[in-house]
Amino acid sequence: AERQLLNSSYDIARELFAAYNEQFKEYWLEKTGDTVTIDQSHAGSSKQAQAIIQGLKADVVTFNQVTDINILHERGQLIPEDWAERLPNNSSPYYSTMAYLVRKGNPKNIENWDDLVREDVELVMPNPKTSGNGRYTYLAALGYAQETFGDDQEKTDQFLADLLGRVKVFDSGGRGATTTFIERGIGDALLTFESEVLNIADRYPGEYEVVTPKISFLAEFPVTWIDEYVEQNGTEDLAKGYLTHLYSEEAQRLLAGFNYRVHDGVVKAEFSDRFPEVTLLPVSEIAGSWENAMETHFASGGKLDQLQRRR
Amino acid sequence: MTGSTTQAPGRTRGSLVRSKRVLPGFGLSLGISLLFISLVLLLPLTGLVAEASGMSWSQFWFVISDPRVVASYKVTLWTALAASLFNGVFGLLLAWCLVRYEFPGKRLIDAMVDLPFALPTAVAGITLATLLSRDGWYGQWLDTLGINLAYTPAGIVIAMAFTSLPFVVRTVQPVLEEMPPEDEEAAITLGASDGRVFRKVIFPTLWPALVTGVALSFTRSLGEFGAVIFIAGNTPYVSEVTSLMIFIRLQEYDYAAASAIAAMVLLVSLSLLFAITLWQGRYLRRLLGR
Amino acid sequence: MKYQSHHRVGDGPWVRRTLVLLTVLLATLFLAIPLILIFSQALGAGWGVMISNITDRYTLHAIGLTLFVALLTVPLNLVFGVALAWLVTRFHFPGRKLLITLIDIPFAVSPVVAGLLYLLLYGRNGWLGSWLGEYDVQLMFSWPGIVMVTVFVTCPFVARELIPLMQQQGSEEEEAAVTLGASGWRLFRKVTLPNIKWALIYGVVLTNARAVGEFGAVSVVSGNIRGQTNTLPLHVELLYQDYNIAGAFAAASLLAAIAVLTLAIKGVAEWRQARLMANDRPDRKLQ
Amino acid sequence: MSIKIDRLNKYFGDFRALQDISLDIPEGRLTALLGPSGSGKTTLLRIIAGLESATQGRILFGDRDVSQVPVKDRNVGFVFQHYALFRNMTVADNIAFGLESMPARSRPPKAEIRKSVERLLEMIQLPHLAKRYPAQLSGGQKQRVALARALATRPDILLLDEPFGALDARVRKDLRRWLRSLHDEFHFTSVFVTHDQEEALELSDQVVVMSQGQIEQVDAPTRLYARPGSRFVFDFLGHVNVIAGTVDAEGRLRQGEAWVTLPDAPAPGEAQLYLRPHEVHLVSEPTGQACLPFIIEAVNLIGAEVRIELKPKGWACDDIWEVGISHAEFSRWQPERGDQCFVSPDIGHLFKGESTSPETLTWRP
Amino acid sequence: MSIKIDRLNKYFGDFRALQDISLDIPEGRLTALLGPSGSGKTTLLRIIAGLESATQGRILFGDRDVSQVPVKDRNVGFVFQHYALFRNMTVADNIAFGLESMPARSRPPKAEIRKSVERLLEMIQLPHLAKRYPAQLSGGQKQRVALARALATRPDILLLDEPFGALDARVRKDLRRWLRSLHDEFHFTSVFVTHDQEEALELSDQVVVMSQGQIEQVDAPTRLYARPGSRFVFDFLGHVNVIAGTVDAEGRLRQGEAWVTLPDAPAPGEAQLYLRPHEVHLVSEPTGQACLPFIIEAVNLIGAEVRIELKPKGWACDDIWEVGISHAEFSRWQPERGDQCFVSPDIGHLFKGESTSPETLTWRP
Ligand SMILES: Nc1ncnc2c1ncn2[C@@H]1O[C@H](COP(=O)(O)OP(=O)(O)OP(=O)(O)O)[C@@H](O)[C@H]1O
Ligand SMILES: Nc1ncnc2c1ncn2[C@@H]1O[C@H](COP(=O)(O)OP(=O)(O)OP(=O)(O)O)[C@@H](O)[C@H]1O
Ligand SMILES: [Mg+2]
Ligand SMILES: [Mg+2]
Ligand SMILES: O=S(=O)([O-])[O-]
Repeated sequence: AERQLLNSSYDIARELFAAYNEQFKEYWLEKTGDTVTIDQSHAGSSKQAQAIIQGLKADVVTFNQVTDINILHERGQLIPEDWAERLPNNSSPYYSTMAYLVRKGNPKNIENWDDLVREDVELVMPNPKTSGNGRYTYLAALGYAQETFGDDQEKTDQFLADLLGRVKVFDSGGRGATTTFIERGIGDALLTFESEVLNIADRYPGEYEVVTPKISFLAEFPVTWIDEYVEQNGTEDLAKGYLTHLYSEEAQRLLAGFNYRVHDGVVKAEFSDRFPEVTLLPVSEIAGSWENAMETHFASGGKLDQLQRRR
Repeated sequence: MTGSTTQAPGRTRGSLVRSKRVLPGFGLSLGISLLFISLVLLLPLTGLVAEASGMSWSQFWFVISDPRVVASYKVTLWTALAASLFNGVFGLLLAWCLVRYEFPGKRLIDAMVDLPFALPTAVAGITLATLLSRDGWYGQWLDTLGINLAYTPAGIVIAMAFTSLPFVVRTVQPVLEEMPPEDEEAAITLGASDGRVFRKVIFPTLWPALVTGVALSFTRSLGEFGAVIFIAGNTPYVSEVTSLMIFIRLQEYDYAAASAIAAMVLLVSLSLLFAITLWQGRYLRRLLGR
Repeated sequence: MKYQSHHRVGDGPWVRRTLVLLTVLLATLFLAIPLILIFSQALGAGWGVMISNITDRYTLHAIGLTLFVALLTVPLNLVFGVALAWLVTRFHFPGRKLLITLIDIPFAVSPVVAGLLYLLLYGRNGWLGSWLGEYDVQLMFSWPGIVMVTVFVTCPFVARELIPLMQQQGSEEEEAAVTLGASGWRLFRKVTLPNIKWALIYGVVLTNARAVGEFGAVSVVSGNIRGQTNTLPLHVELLYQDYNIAGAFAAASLLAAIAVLTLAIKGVAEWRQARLMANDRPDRKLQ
Repeated sequence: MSIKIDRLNKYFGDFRALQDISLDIPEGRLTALLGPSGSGKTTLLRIIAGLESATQGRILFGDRDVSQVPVKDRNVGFVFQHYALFRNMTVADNIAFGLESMPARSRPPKAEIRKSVERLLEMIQLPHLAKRYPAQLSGGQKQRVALARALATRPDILLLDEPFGALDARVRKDLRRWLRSLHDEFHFTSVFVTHDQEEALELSDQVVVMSQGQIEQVDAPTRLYARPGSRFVFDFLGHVNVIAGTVDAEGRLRQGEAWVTLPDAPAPGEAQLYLRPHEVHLVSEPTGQACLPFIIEAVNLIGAEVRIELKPKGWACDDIWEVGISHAEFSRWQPERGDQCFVSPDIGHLFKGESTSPETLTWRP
Repeated sequence: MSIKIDRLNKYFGDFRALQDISLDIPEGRLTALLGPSGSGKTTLLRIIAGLESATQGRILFGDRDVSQVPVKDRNVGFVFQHYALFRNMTVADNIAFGLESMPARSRPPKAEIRKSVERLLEMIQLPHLAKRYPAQLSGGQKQRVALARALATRPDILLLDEPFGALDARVRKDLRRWLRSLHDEFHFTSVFVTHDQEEALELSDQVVVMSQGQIEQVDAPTRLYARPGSRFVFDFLGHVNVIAGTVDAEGRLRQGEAWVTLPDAPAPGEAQLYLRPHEVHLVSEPTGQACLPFIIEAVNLIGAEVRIELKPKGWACDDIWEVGISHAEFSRWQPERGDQCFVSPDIGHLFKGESTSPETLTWRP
């Protein structure tokens, strides 16, 4: 039979899911004999979440921010509260971390977070207010600062304020920041997902170098199906199948090929030279929880706003 | 009949009888217009009002007076002002040359003036950013002069100026075309120099149209997002525009706050336009005696 | 014996040359070069790449959707624009000025906000949207929503073109037609329409250009589903996000080409209208 | 078809443009609405046509009350000052428009329409211009076409709003004469608006003089000229010489050094005497009837008569006096600028006190 | 200051708007440029002002060749048909504009400018309107302000392009008279354009008649009227009655049943006789001098004289004939529409063959 599925995803995952969809279609055909048409919707994941709340009838979401899935429960009652428990690894089949892209030969000699606050360094990163990507970078830096300065709140704040002060361009999204860094030649380091950084390095061999700091943030890429809509669309099995298959070795290899870190042991080993071992701090260690992180740091008037206040 | 009518002149009866129109289609065109305006323009605005009015006054105030938002007002106002003033000058120059002179490429330039209307704003933004970036066609040039426009408020000004240029040209142009040569000639026969004639005779006539054009350009710039976002740099307190603040509130799922800020911008824009309509009415009444 | 008389302001050869030079320079830098850049970027990797970019399945679909949206939007706004212009230029009634001001709202509202307004109203949680939802009608995240916001954003153009012209022309010809016994439709078709034809075309052309190019408002309500609700401007962004710069500019160059075509049509329309008006006043000296 | 206007009032907002107008317009005649700018002529005409609606009052065409009848069913022809030709149609199409707008059942067949148009083109003497567009015509030609267009549907009533207002003096004269002969031939009921008294007097069978939304006088042209009913009409219909003064016990009107003996010795009091330029004559000495001393201000030799402008001497008047003498008399007398002379009245019109209607006086020569 | 125009030519593209114009305009006089529409009047005036440049030829003000002098240094005052007042300035500011535009070294001090403006406002009799804007003035008032504005800088030459063209007949007459008296007082050299022959003849000291870019005749008004130099001037200056026919051996001009005996028996051949309406008289029988039979077409009782329109009987002419008779004569005679009558000439102007200038004939009564 002909079946249809709508995957609502974050903006830069288009090629990834285009590839995965092919893989999945074959798998599903073999398994059930059904042909599947998979529609892809890509935009900033907050915008996607809003669209779903306002009635965009996506069957599954594959986001890059946990909060954007949480909101589907909070605002829309479209999924249960414990959605993260429904699939392994907090429902995130792959993850990444934050890394730096620096220009060839690393002229500013940037190795770790403390190098980024040097006077002579200019940074490019996405806006933490508008993109999860930016938020993760912020949290990664926060994690580093907490590790380094312990309980000294003032120093931590100072460090973060300095870091934000070094940013030349805050693009509204990850790809914008990349374009700014690559195409416009702005900045000494681009702070973004490791996956993105590796992609670029692959794309422009020899022109850039990748620096992964020793301490960084565990950026999970959560997925779930939208209970309300799969019910309406009659696609529950398909949606679940689509997401579960992400955990298969075959899919994990595909994901790793797109420079995402994965959980599957076999694949992990295969790609071990690409993903150096670093300390990845989850949100719970840095800010307690996502709710807490959003509230204290990113809400209007929160820590981020205070730090960015003009001095 | 006569007894009562001397009592109540015109008013009531007048409005009754006036509904008998000579030209056909009053009902139909009124119906279509009202239906359309209500459904397309006003109904959606109720959403904005409803969202914003869900907040208490102090919440509202808190949202719109957030320092970062306030900073974005300043940035937006200044850049929009600069852009619309630039357009005031450049648009006037363009309109002047298009109306007054013959030169090769005139028709081409005349046609190109509408380009910013027709081009998607995002494309405009990307294009301008590409041009002005450090290795872009203009950027590398400016770089050798030590000037950097992209990712600064100057970039915002350029994007805003680009997208709203047609407003000025297209409002000034017809007025210039309609301006009778006699006024100028009269001034010249009275011994006035060109500069003086322009200042004292031509400019006052152009002034209302120019102000309208600049105001439209200004309000359009206040709301500009697509073109600006690619070239602004978006540094907090320096190059964040209010549209971005609205966008951010949306990202935070804070519709009420987004509506509140949007309502502010809308209020400013509409009151500006309305004030100008009023002012212009008075100015023109003096000029035209209507 | 020849000399250049100089009786209008700015007729001096130096003033004229300077101003024209400045205009040409600014227009080139500010208008022409950006346009050229779009095409040059699109062609950066050669014609073949550009053509394959354009004939990509999703690009083709985006083109189709965009044209479809324009096809619905333009007639709607045409009817509205003509009705409104007729109403405010041919009749006096209380609230007339207000109506004229109201149609400027879309100019004063940022397109993103415009999209938001529609989303708030017609979305699943909006009061109209939830009501419509009960009947299983969904307007947002499908083409009707895109059409609706496009109509909103482009609705001033036709009316704004027509109102000044119709005001200037006055209603004497229509009154003459009425005294000759013409009924409404005949009067409009035979007398009014030919007189406003070119302005109408210009309005339609601008509406079309803006409808084809609208990004901000559409992006909010589209749902961004590739191959379904992705319009050409959204597609440009999408390709841009994919690092497919050449593809993005190829799609953008299509939009720019539509813009250029639009402007060409408009140029012709204006020229025709100007000729009509000039014919109209044979007493007016040709300068 | 005759027109009857019954206690018509028209307000624009609070402004009363027409005040209690009652008027009978006889069938088959040319009636002129004459008055200064803003007196409400156009408004009245448009109300008759149905292009404007009255605030109060009735309009009857013959016996039929048309107050509520829409324009297109009133069967009137209307000619606009600025022609209002359809600029996108040829001359022939313009003329055919009314016929082609008729409802299908009463509309003549195509061939017949073409014939009518040809006939009308003949009538306006422009058959060679049938294919032209209005923009390619001169003003006078345009106005003829407008007339033919209005007449095509054989209206009961023809209404013309300053039909010659936009034309050159010479063309205007030609067209006026042409309209007159057209009217003599077809005898449609016509009402035309003008603010040119010469035009009104020359062209019409009946003149309605309007002022500030009211009717001042309705009369045949010659009567109107000979017996104006009010100061306003007097002033409006050509030049008039005025002396204001006091009537003394002997029935003499006096002011300063000037006096006029009034026939039939009216009661003493304030009075003004109105004298038409051709109803007085110049004399070199005061006569027993009048002593009105003047200094010659200008002598104008042009045209059929010599026009002499006079400044009062030893008394005062608002406006200069004008007297017309024949060329023969002029040759005999050779008056020059600066000469002194006297005026002696033949016929005069006396307004006593604040009374609005004059008494006509005749002096025996 | 006198103006001398020397072999002036003006081309607009290929079109020759002025052809070899040479003309002397005397100092201190009012000169009228009279001609039909498109004859080049405005073009000539604008070239004198410097608002347009000649293609060939020179303009001298006094002895000074100003051909190369820009407008603003020519010191001319220019008055436009549509006033061209500065809408954004008050009446006082309009009048002061010229003075305030003077170069700093020659500009009078502010107080003096204010005084001048007050004086000019007195002169145009509008001191109470100093603070008004042009839009708040009537046409006549506007034109007065335009005149004051042009005169403020004490120009050597005053140029006026149809200054009264846009005004009502009555206002026009007032303003004409006022301009005349102003001119009599100040004696500036003035040139004004008009296409109204009455205005030209009444107002000016010298009339330049133009046609198709050429000068037809330059003369004082009375001479021009009495002795037109060409058919064109004849036609253009008021109505003229024409009979075209053949002169026979006895010196009789004949056409159909009509004939006129010409004094001084000219040579036989084709000829046209031009007769002014007041240079003929009506008779009930043919006289020995002429037999010109007519049918009365219309009788017009209005004004100083009775105007009678005549249609030829037994012969033909292009245009209707007009004859003016006095009211007294009319009362005696009581002619009516349709009556037959005859015309007898007093003074006539004979064009022989293709000759362009007439010979004036006088008949003994
Ligand atoms: N639509 C209108 N609204 C308000 N006032 C009007 C309107 N039409 C006419 N009036 C006023 O009514 C009065 C009479 O106007 P109307 O046009 O009838 O005058 P008119 O005698 O035709 O003058 P004119 O000779 O200038 O054409 C004027 O004072 C005019 O201002
Ligand atoms: N700028 C111009 N370009 C081309 N032709 C012109 C121009 N100005 C005037 N003409 C032509 O020159 C001729 C003379 O024009 P001009 O304005 O001097 O006539 P006029 O005697 O003032 O007529 P009117 O009484 O209509 O004002 C006309 O045929 C006119 O069309
Ligand atoms: Mg009128
Ligand atoms: Mg002229
Ligand atoms: O259309 S916008 O991109 O400016 O929102």
